This record gives sequence, structure tokens and C-alpha cells, in this order.
Amino acid sequence: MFETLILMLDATMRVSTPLIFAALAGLYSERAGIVDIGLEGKILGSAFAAAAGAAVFGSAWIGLFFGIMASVSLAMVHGFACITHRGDHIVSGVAINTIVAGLTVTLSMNWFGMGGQTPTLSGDSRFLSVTLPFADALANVPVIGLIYSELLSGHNILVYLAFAMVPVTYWVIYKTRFGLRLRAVGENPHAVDTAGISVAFIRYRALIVCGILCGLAGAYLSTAHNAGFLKDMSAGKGYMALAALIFGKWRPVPVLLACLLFGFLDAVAIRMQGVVIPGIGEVPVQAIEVLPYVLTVLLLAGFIGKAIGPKAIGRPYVKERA
Amino acid sequence: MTNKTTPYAIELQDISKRFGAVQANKDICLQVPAGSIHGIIGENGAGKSTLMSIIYGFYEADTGHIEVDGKRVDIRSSQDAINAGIGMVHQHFMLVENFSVLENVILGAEGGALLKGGVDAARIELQRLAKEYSLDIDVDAIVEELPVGLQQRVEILKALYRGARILILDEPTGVLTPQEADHLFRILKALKDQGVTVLLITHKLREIMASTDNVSVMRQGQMVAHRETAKTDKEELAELMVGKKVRLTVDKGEAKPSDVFLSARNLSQFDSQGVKRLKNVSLELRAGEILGIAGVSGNGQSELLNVLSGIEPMGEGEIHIAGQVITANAPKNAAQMRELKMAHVPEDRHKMGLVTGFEAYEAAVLGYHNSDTYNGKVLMDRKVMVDECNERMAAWDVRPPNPHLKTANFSGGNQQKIVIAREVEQNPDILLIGQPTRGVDIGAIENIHEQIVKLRDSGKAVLLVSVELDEIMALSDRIIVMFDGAVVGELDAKDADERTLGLMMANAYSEEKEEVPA
Amino acid sequence: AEPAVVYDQAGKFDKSFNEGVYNGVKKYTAETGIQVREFEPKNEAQVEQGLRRLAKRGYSPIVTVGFNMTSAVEKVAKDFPEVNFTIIDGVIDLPNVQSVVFKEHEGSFIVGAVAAMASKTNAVGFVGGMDIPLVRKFGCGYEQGVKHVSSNASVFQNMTGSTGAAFNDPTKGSELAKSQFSKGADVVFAAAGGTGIGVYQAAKDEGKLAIGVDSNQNHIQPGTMLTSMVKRVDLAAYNTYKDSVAGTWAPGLVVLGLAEGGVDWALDDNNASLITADMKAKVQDIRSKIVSGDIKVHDYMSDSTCNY
Amino acid sequence: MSQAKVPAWVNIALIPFLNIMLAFVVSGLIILAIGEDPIEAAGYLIYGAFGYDEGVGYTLYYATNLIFTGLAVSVAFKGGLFNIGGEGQAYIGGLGVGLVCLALDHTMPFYIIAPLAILGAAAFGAAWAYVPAYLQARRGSHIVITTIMFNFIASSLMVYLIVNWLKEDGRMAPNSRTFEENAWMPYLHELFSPLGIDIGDSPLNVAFIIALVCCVFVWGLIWHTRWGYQLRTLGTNPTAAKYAGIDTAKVTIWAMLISGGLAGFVGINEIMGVNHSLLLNFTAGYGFAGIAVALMGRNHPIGIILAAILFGALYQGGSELAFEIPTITPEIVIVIQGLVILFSGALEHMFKDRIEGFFIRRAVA
Ligand SMILES: Nc1ncnc2c1ncn2[C@@H]1O[C@H](COP(=O)(O)OP(=O)(O)OP(=O)(O)O)[C@@H](O)[C@H]1O
Ligand SMILES: Nc1ncnc2c1ncn2[C@@H]1O[C@H](COP(=O)(O)OP(=O)(O)OP(=O)(O)O)[C@@H](O)[C@H]1O
Ligand SMILES: [Mg+2]
Ligand SMILES: [Mg+2]
Repeated sequence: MFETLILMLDATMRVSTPLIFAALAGLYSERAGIVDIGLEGKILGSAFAAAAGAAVFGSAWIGLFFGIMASVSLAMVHGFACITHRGDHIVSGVAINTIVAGLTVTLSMNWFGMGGQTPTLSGDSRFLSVTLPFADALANVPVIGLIYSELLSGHNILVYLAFAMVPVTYWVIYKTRFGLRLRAVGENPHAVDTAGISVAFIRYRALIVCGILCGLAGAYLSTAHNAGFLKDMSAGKGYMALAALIFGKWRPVPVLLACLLFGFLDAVAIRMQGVVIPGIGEVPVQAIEVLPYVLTVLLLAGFIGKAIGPKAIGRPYVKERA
Repeated sequence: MTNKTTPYAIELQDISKRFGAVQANKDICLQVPAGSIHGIIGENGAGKSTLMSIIYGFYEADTGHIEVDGKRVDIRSSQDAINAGIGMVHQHFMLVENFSVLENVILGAEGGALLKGGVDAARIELQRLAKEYSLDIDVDAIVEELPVGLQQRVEILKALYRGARILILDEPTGVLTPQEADHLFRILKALKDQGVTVLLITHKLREIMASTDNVSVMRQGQMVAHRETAKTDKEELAELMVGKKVRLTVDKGEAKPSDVFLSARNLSQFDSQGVKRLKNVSLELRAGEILGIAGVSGNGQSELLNVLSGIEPMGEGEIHIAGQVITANAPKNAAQMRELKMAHVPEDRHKMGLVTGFEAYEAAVLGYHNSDTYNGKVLMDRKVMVDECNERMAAWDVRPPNPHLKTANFSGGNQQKIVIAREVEQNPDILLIGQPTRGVDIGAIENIHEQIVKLRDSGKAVLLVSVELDEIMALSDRIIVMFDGAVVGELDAKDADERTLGLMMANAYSEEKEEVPA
Repeated sequence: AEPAVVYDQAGKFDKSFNEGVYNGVKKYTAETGIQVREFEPKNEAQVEQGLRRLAKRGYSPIVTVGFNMTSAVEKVAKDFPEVNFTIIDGVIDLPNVQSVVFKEHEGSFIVGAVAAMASKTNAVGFVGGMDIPLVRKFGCGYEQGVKHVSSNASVFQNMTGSTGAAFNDPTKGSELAKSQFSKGADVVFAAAGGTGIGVYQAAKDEGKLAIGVDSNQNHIQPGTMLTSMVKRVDLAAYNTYKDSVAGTWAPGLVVLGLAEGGVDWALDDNNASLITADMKAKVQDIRSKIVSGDIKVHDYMSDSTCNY
Repeated sequence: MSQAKVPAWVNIALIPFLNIMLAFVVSGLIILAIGEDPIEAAGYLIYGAFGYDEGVGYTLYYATNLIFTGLAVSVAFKGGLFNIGGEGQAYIGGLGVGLVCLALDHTMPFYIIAPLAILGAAAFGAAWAYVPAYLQARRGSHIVITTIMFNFIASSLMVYLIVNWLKEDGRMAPNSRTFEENAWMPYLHELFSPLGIDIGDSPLNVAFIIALVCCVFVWGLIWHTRWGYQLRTLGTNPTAAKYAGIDTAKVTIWAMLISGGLAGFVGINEIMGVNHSLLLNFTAGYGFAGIAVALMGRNHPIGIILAAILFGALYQGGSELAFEIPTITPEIVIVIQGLVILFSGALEHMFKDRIEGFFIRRAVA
């Protein structure tokens, strides 16, 4: 039982990683006042670029670089539309998601001719799991050993990075000048403007950070968790990340918890399939599959209450009186 | 103007600014001597805020240039203005509401990539400023939890913290008690003594007369006059502003109070955090009288209005109105209260009174949209609504008299007229009216005051909430003072003077009374 | 008339049976130099529209891929009796339609047997794509094969999801495989299109074995791909064109099972080291018994249950 | 006020035209990059969408779905609610239609089935919107999340029902049986042909008329009824709504019910109009596309019709394009759709400010 739990938590970590990256990405963007339903597209774009880069150059790190570049470029398109041209954030996000869904397949067909897939990655062109020191030695120590060697050890570097990004984000948002301005610009851009700071510049920078984090999420999908790009492989993770962001009320630690919850429910669902419940019989796959969604709704209805976002979110900044 | 012995702190030459088709500023010239307090007055929409925003680099002028201390400066952004030593307190505060005072003050002047150093330095500097100008404030308080007066203090501290030598204040006293306003003017005086130059925009001529050295008058985007304050008077200024003579007092006969139209007993109300915001308030409102509620804003007046009008549910107590008893268990919402012939002009027209995206004729039925007058069997009768709006616009002199203009595009004064007309024309028995003339210019104030008195004289009951003591004293027949959610005093308007009321509003009256005779 | 093919909405590069058909088309073109007109519809309405357009322009025969097209092909075939259609995985009773279906349960039985032989833990897994009867048919055949070899073996069965996306979710595939491994399975059969890629990868990462599907996928992760359950949809397309030219194309139902070479297991250099001679012999024995009818493999779709 | 100086045709025609042209120019560059002739491609696209009667029929058939979902998004949006759940509501709406047809097609004539099916679509779509609506109104749960979740739940539910209960025995595909013809929405070409008018053989059916009726209905409801007045008040200024004594929770719930009902009508077009059986994934992303349609159409029925036709044209013209030039894959057509959304939706102000400025200056001078 304990071991099952550990294995489930282990899977939770793997499954949550892209959600954590993406939700934190959304956090930077949305705390700066830019709604980002384009997370999905950025993840997908990065997943493709990272896999393509890794396949061509034989290095996961070079792949990661390309993934981040792709995702940041998409973030800049979003910025150009929403910040520079005061476009609707949602429409821009939908546009980016649509374009990326088509473009990744088109490009990979043109470049690799493998029907929208990149070559399978192996060796250096993938992020492989790292074993933490003493993991093997400790493996047999009861409880601790299992936790350390199974749960904590044996993930790839991006998983650790994702978890590390949470305190880093907390620190950036609450303890640095950039964070202060970023939060301010999402609450009241007029205040920032009259303080002599460029609203657009802050928002662009927030979007760059958002792009980098989505880049990590995408690269994780295609070069760490999987070994190559497949069309539509982001499979709604961007939307789930957005849900986690709102669920976590735009704050780093609660957002992490929301991501872990989603990941955990997913892991539970995977393990619950085919389980026969006495008296009811085998639970239909679909019933288990919807578990994370139903639970999310129930939690939202019961415990979380109203999620109030940054005040200026989604509203283009124009120099008018509010 | 020619002998430039000492350079002006700020000098504007031929500033023009156009918004689309509107010429907001036209060939404006202005000279402000260093270390003086310079008033700028003008009707709503005259272009004052625009001009100040140009000086502060918020807007860029189309033509003209600005000199600071005799040197021409190129102000393209607020940062340039700040660098030139200019600070501004905006008409609508530019604060991040969920930030602490400290965070707001250092925003843009953090003094390093990490906040720690800047925060510590600012804490010390703010203490110094607080001492020097008596600008005390809890620097760790969250801004949205502060009363407006203190929020404004934050704005001033922001400017001073950045080393402003020229301070612009756009309608700073609109939200302050007389004591707070006095305090503000003492601060301005202290600043002036330190050599700071102050540009002050206000609609209140009394303040101009009391505190400025010079005054400039704007009308329709142009500078129409400059005066030395000592050599002019209110009447002249008012005439310069409006372009015609205006009366500055309210004509009002004796009140003839009769039946009790509304009585509230032990009203209490709790906010979403469960904090008691209204504490056992009881009052009676009679036909044919104006009951004024005085108080520093944030002392429960808004909650009282909201509970009486049915917008917020009450926590405890009961309201008797039109033969009905309303309690927490038998509540009525705003629409049901209207059916009891109660009308309500809210304190904040933008937040509550209007839907700025609506055309005027639609906004003019807000709250009465279910009435048979405006509805056919299924559809709303647009023609009736527009026709009625046209009539009212003519009667209330709303400018421009266009029912199809978006509400947002009327000036504050005209928006207010639309709201008041809507409520008064329903011929209510009871009118709740909050801040009727906030941000409204002199010409419009006169009209609004007349209408309120007229309503009273026709035997209706008026409950007036205002932070303008002048207004309370000019209009009310009876005055209730609120402090910290409770009623702390009631007096006949005849016995009220500014000092007494001011002290009661600060809940310091009884203490002082005890001291004075001693 | 010129030949044509209409893929289903998953597109011709679905890592699954559309791609198989595409391979058959490629082969035909390479051999004969005759171009085959291809069309990939993106929604339900486009299927019929595309078919109609091709028929109107005189293309024949038109190969159509997947049971999802059944009703569209039926309508269009009625309206264009002079055009020949072949539908793969669907059944239509019209004089100008050839219906090609496969006995996937037989092929799955074989790979199930192989899995059971290769398993050291006596536990194997199955990862299906979308939860539809066809995929359950794979799973049911597989289970029978496993039990045939080792009646007390555990067979963990998981479906990836309930929508078309379940054929394209390698991440979930990999997690499902890992969960099965953690329960003790050491061989996993994926009948899940692109989702399988994740399954094979997980097997590779954990040093377990995986079984491919539809085409010979042994090359995807050489060394950990135990075998593949091949379903020769390429042959179905290829033969349609060939027979058409030769004049031997005929309407009616064509059922391709082990006997006809329509389904089979794949043995090549990539998995040679994993299949011992003994295993090979046993499998061939089972194979011939199925062909001869000595072993009856239950078809899930015959009664929508997996009771055998 | 400044708007008044700009001639109407500039905002209505010139600016949208320029935006779409820009999207096509960029698309052209992509097509050039893969070695095809963009002019030829544009030709196919436009011809496919508008060039012949059958093409027009298909364009309008796609537009029908998009009008429904676009209206659905816009009604909720008018009340300040962001309904991302159109996809799920449409899906469940289709279930309602399917159940009515399956239950009655053997026994009832069309004129009884049709209204019941329409009712079924609306009721099921609305029911699916009810829970998110209730949670938003009474518990303050964020409607964006709950509607996303309900999309996922709808899709699982439908698979469960169709695969386990509604699938026709012996059929390979997870479809219900085909309805009898008296449960089919008549095709418009069938209605027109007795009149001697040939409008081409396309899936365009009576649902298109229903969509237009819905446009009128929504227009009247929002701009001419007191309920619409309350909705718009709530959407633009919730505090003012409370001030006006509007029961915001009730209006919120009703707005979502109407929104869900409208989305549910997609089922009429798809299930009763075209597929004639209940099947999986017939919503094909129309619910999401509806968001773009509503926003590009400025949440106004006329705008929504135009935007829906634009997107319908891209679907149909794009399919024609992919058919005629096989190297142009359906994915490239998706890219083109994305570019249109980007340039005429998100980047709508790019030219607007400059062009308006030009006209204002001219007017003032
Ligand atoms: N952001 C803006 N966009 C367009 N027009 C504007 C803008 N701000 C001001 N205006 C125009 O400029 C004119 C001057 O406005 P301004 O706010 O400067 O007046 P004001 O003198 O400050 O009025 P008030 O006393 O009401 O504050 C207005 O009539 C308005 O038409
Ligand atoms: N964004 C804008 N666009 C066009 N005109 C504007 C804009 N903002 C304000 N105005 C115009 O500016 C004029 C003055 O408006 P303003 O808001 O300054 O009034 P106000 O009396 O100061 O009210 P308040 O004090 O409540 O803000 C009005 O005529 C209004 O039409
Ligand atoms: Mg102003
Ligand atoms: Mg004003």
C-alpha cells in the first residue's frame, strides 16, 4: 500500500512537471495583467522546436534552447497583439493556439517527412533521469529509503527545475523590483505609468519569462517525458495549467499545490482503471477518467471560494482615466 | 512678465493638445514663480487635468514647450517629469490598492534590483518626511484599507520621496473633511516654505482664496485669465470660470417637517470579513426635511446608504417604511425599495449610478427598467425612453442634450445631472442622496442644490450624505454626525458651525468641550 | 480511371492504420508509377464531400479507410454505381463496394501468446487507445493469447481515453505503461496509434518489453520491442489497385485473418534476439492451430463481451 | 465622440478588409515557402467557398454551427461571463437531439419530432451549462475553470453513453443507428428543388434558418427586453446591477442557460441535419471557434453572422484548397485560420488607429 502510494506520488511528480512550468508561466503573464490562454500553443510550439533541435543537433540542451526560443517568440507575438496593439487577449491566445497546432505539423512534415512526427530521440538528445547520490545505497532503508530512492531520486533535471522554480518565482514576485513592478502593472497600470515606468516594457518582460517557462514545459514533454514530438502532444495541458493558476489564486505555492493535485488525480485515475469495486462491478473507464475534472469542480464549489484575479487583467492599457 | 529676474519654477509656452476632435488645450501659456502656490480653476472639461498631465509627462503636448527653472525640458514620459523634479497627485489616485503604503511609495524608485535595501531606506526616509511635514502614516498598512484622506497622503509622500520640487495636485480636497483639507493646506504651506512650488486644481473657490498666491482660470481649453489671489474675489473668479454671473449661496426657507417617512432602529451591518461596519444606527426621516449625514468618508455613511436602499443586506435592526417593516429575515432588495417610493442617488456615479457603456437614455432608466412606463408586453419601449430622456435633458440642462451619447462621454457634472434627474423625476417620497456635487463645477452645483431644496419643499424627505461640510450646512435642516460606523451626534442645522461639526466628525468634540471651559 | 484514397480524420500519418494504407499506396505508386489521388478530410462533412468530388471526377477505385466512413461511403456509392469503392474496417453491402475487415483478435492472440512466453513476472499489460469496440477487440484477443499460454497470468488492461485524442497522447501512454510496470508487468502491448510511442519509450526507459501494432513497429525501439501485431491494411489498399487494373477486383466482403496473411506477428532483425527458437516454434504451432480452427479465438465484436 | 468623424464604411468595411488581406498575405508567404503558388491557392480557396452553389452551401453549413456557438459565447459575455464550455454544451445538446430522434422516429411524424428535438437540444445544452452557472452565481466558482472541466466531462460522458448504450449492435463504428427519414432536418436543396431552384447539393439544412432566427431572437432579447437590459448592466457594471436591484445570481444563471441552449443547437445541425445518427466528436471544435467568432463579431448578431461566414468560408475553401493542391495539407489551412484570427481579431487595432486618425484629421482640418 505504502509502496503504491509512493509510486503514485512518483508519477504525480512526472505528470505535474509540465503543469508546474506552464502554470508558473501563466502566473508571470497574468500577474502582469495579460491573460494567457495561449499557454497550450506555447507548450506545443516549444515541444516541437525542442524535439526538432535535439534531433538535428543531437543535444537535449540545444533542443531546450530552441524550444525556449520558439515559445518566447510566440509570447512576443502575444505581446505585440495585446500590449502594443491593445488586442483582445483571449482572441490572441486562441489565434496562437490555432496557428501552432497547424504550423508544428506542417513544419515537421516539411523538415522530417515523418508525418508530423520528429525522429525518436535517444541518448544525449534526451533529458535522462538522474540518480541522486546514495539513492541505491539507501533504497533498502525502510520508509525513508523508498521515499528517497523512488520518489525523490530518478527524475530528469527538468523535473527538479520545475519544483525549484516555485520558490524562485515566489522570490522574484515578492522580493525583487521586477516582481513589484510586475504585480503593480497587473493591478493598476496607471500607477506604474505615473511612477515613470513603462507599462509595455514590464509586460513584455513578463511575457518573456512566461515564454521561457512554457519553453521548459514543452521541452520536457518532447525531450524528457517522451522522446520526440507528436502532433497535438500538449493534449490540453495548457488549459489544465490555466485552471491550476486560477485554482491557486495566482500565487506560486497554492498554484504548485493545484498542479500537484491535478497530477495526483491523473496518477490515481491511471491506476484505478479496471479496478472492480465490490457491489458496483468494474468502474467504467470514463468514470475514472473524469475524476480529476469532477473533483476540481467539487473543490472549487466547496472549499476554494471565489478566485479574484489581478484587477487589471485582460484590459488593454490605454492612457485614459479609469 | 518680461522682467525675468528670477526664473519661474515652471513656465508653459503655447501648449496645445487635441484628443481626436476635441481641442483639450489650446495655446496655453502659464508662469509659476518658484516657491508659490498657484491655483488653477475652470469648469468641468475645461482642460485642467489634461494640462497637468502634460506637465507630468502623462500625455505629450502636440505643440509648445515647457521650461523648468528657466531651462527648457523635454518631457516625454512621467520619468522625464520626475527627473525634472515634478510630482503629481492625480484626481483619481494612482495607487496599487492591494499594496502596502511602502510598496506604493517605492514603486518606480526602488533603489536596486532587490526590494530589501530600498524598503529599508524608504522606511527611514518616510519617517523623516512624516516628521517634517506632519504626514504621519502607517507605512505597512494596505492602501485599500486606508481612508481616502490617508490614501492621498500616500500620493503626496510618493511625490516627495522622489524629491519633487514642483507638486501638482488635481482636485485634492474633493474627498477630504475640512480638518483633513486644512491639514493638507498646512502641509502645502510647509512645502512652500521649503521652496516647493505647488500647482493646485480645485473647484472650491474658498480654497483658492485661502491658500494660493496666484490663480489662473481656464475655459474651454484656453487660459482666460491670471490673477493675483489677493487682488480678486470669489465672485470675479466664478464669473471668469463660467462666463456669467453665478450665485454662491443656497436660498432656502424654513423646513416644515411632518410625518415620519422612514425610521431605522439599531441598524447594523457586517462586511464580508465579518467586521461590523455599521453600529446600531437609529434615525428618523420626516417629510419636508433634509437630514444631513456628516462624517469623514469611510465612517459608515456608505454602508448606511447601502443598507437603507436595499443594496446590501442588513445584519441587525429594522427599517420602518411606508407601513412595512424590513429586517434581516424579511429583507428587500434595491428594486423592492424603489417600489416603496424610495429613490437613491449613489455616492459614486461611476461605480454604481451609471453604466458608462450605455447610451444616456438607457442609463436614465437604471433601476426603473422594469417599470411599465418603459416596457411593452415583451419588449422595452425605446421611443418612450428616448423621448423622456430628451425632455429631462432639456429640463436639467444636460450638455450635450443627446440621449444617444455614451454615458462615459459626458463630463462628471453632466453625468451627475443624469443620475439625479432620473431619481428625482420618479417623484419619490424619500430621496437618499450621496455626495451630490462631488467633482461638479460651480454652475452645476447651484442647479443641483436648488433641485434638492425644491424636493423638500414639495413635502418629500431627503437624506443627504456628503463629506462637504459647506454643502451639509447649506442644505440640511438637521444634521447627524457619524464616526466609526455609529452616530456620534445630532444637532439642528442652526446650531451647526464648521468647527463643531469638524470636531464631532473626528469624535473629539466632547473631549474638547470639556477642555475649553476649564 | 485513376485510383484514389480517402483517409479518415486521423490523417495519413497517424502511426496506425491510416499510415498503413498510406504505405500500401506508396508501394503501388513506386511499382507502377501511377499516382494515387489522396484526400484527408478534417471533419465528418468533408468525408462525404471529398468522396463525392472524387466520384464525380471519375476516380475509381476509391479506397476508404476506417469504419467511421461507413455511412458516407454508403451514400456516395449508391449515387455513383459506376465507381468502385473499397472500405477498410467497415462493411457495406452494395454491388460496387468491397469491404475489407481483419481478424484483429487472431493477431492479438498471437502476440498475447508471445507476451506470455516472454514475461518473467507472469504479468503483462495492454494499453488501448480510444475506448471503442475495435480496440476492445484487440485487448480481448490479446488476453486470450496470454491465458492460452499461462492461464494464471495477470493481464492489466488500460484504455488511454475516450476521445480521438487518446490515439495521440504519448505522455499518457507512457504513464499507463509505467503504472502497469509498477504492478509487475514486464511486457506491454499497445493498440493505441501515436499513444503507443510513449508506451514503447517507457518500456525502453524501464528496460521492459513492448509490442507494436498495425505496421511492423519493431524498429522504433530496437531491442525492447518484443514484436508487432501487424494488420496488413497496406495490402488491402495495394491489392485493390492491383486487382482493379487486372480486372479481378470484386465487390463483397473480404475477411483477412491469419490464414489470409491479413494479420500476423512481426519477426525481423530488430527483435531476433528477443525471440528464442523455442518461443518461435511454439508460436508457429499456435498459429497453425488457429488457422486450422483447432483454437477458436473469440471476437469481442461478435457479442460485445470478452467471454471465451 | 471622436468616432462620429470617421465615415462608417471605414470601420465596417475598410479596416476588416485590410486585416484579412494581411492575414492572407502572410498565409501566402507560408504557401510560397512550401513551394506552391499563393495566387492559385487563393483562387481555390475563394472559389471553393463562394464560387459555386454547392461550395456556398457548405460554407453556410459550417457557418450555421458557428453562429450557434458564437451567439452562445456572446450571450454569456454580455453578462460578463466567459463561457468556454460551448463545446461540451453543444455535445450534450446533440445528445438531447439524438435521444428525441431515437425515441420517436418510428412513431411520430416530422412536425412533432422537430420541435421536440429543438427543445431537447436547448434543454440538454442548458442543463450542461447549469452546474457551472449555479456554481458561479451561488458559490463564486470561476466559470472559466468549471466550463473547461465540463467540456472534459461531457466528452467522457458521451463516449460512455454511446459506446455502452446507444451504439447499434453489429456496427463497427461507435454510432447509434441511423434515424428514420422523418427525423431528418430537411436539406435546403431539397426544399428549394420543388420550386425549381437548384442551390447545389450540400449539407445545408433548415438548421441554418433556425440559426438566423436565433440571431434575431438574441438581438431582441439583449437589446430590447428588460432581461437583456439587466444582463448588459450586470456585464458592464455589476455594482450598478446591485444598485438597480437586479438579482444578479438569477440573471447569471439564466444567461448561462440561454448560452448553453444556443450551443446545444449545434446538435440540430449536426445530428438531425447531417449525420442522422448520434456519433462521437461531431462538435469538432465549433465550441472553441465560437469564442473567436463572437469576439470578432463584436458580440453582436450581425457581426457574428459575418464572422461565422468568414470562418465557414475558411473551413470550406480550405478543404477545397487541400483537396486541389495535395501538398497544401489541412494543417496549413489551420494555420491560415489562425492567422485570420490573429490579424483580424487580435491585431484589429493595428491599422485602425492610424486610419481613424487619418480621417479625423481630415475631418477636423
Ligand atoms: N483621454 C482622453 N481622451 C480623449 N479626450 C480627452 C481625454 N482626456 C480629456 N479629454 C478631453 O479633453 C477635455 C478636457 O478634459 P480635462 O479632463 O482636462 O478637463 P478638466 O478641466 O480637468 O475637467 P474637470 O474639472 O471635470 O476635471 C475634455 O472635455 C475631453 O473632451
Ligand atoms: N476617455 C475619454 N474619451 C473622451 N472623452 C473623455 C474621456 N474621458 C473624459 N472625457 C471627457 O472629459 C470631460 C471631463 O470628464 P471628467 O471625467 O474629467 O469629468 P469630471 O467632472 O472630472 O468627473 P470626475 O471628477 O467624476 O472624473 C467630459 O466631457 C468627458 O466627455
Ligand atoms: Mg480634471
Ligand atoms: Mg473632475
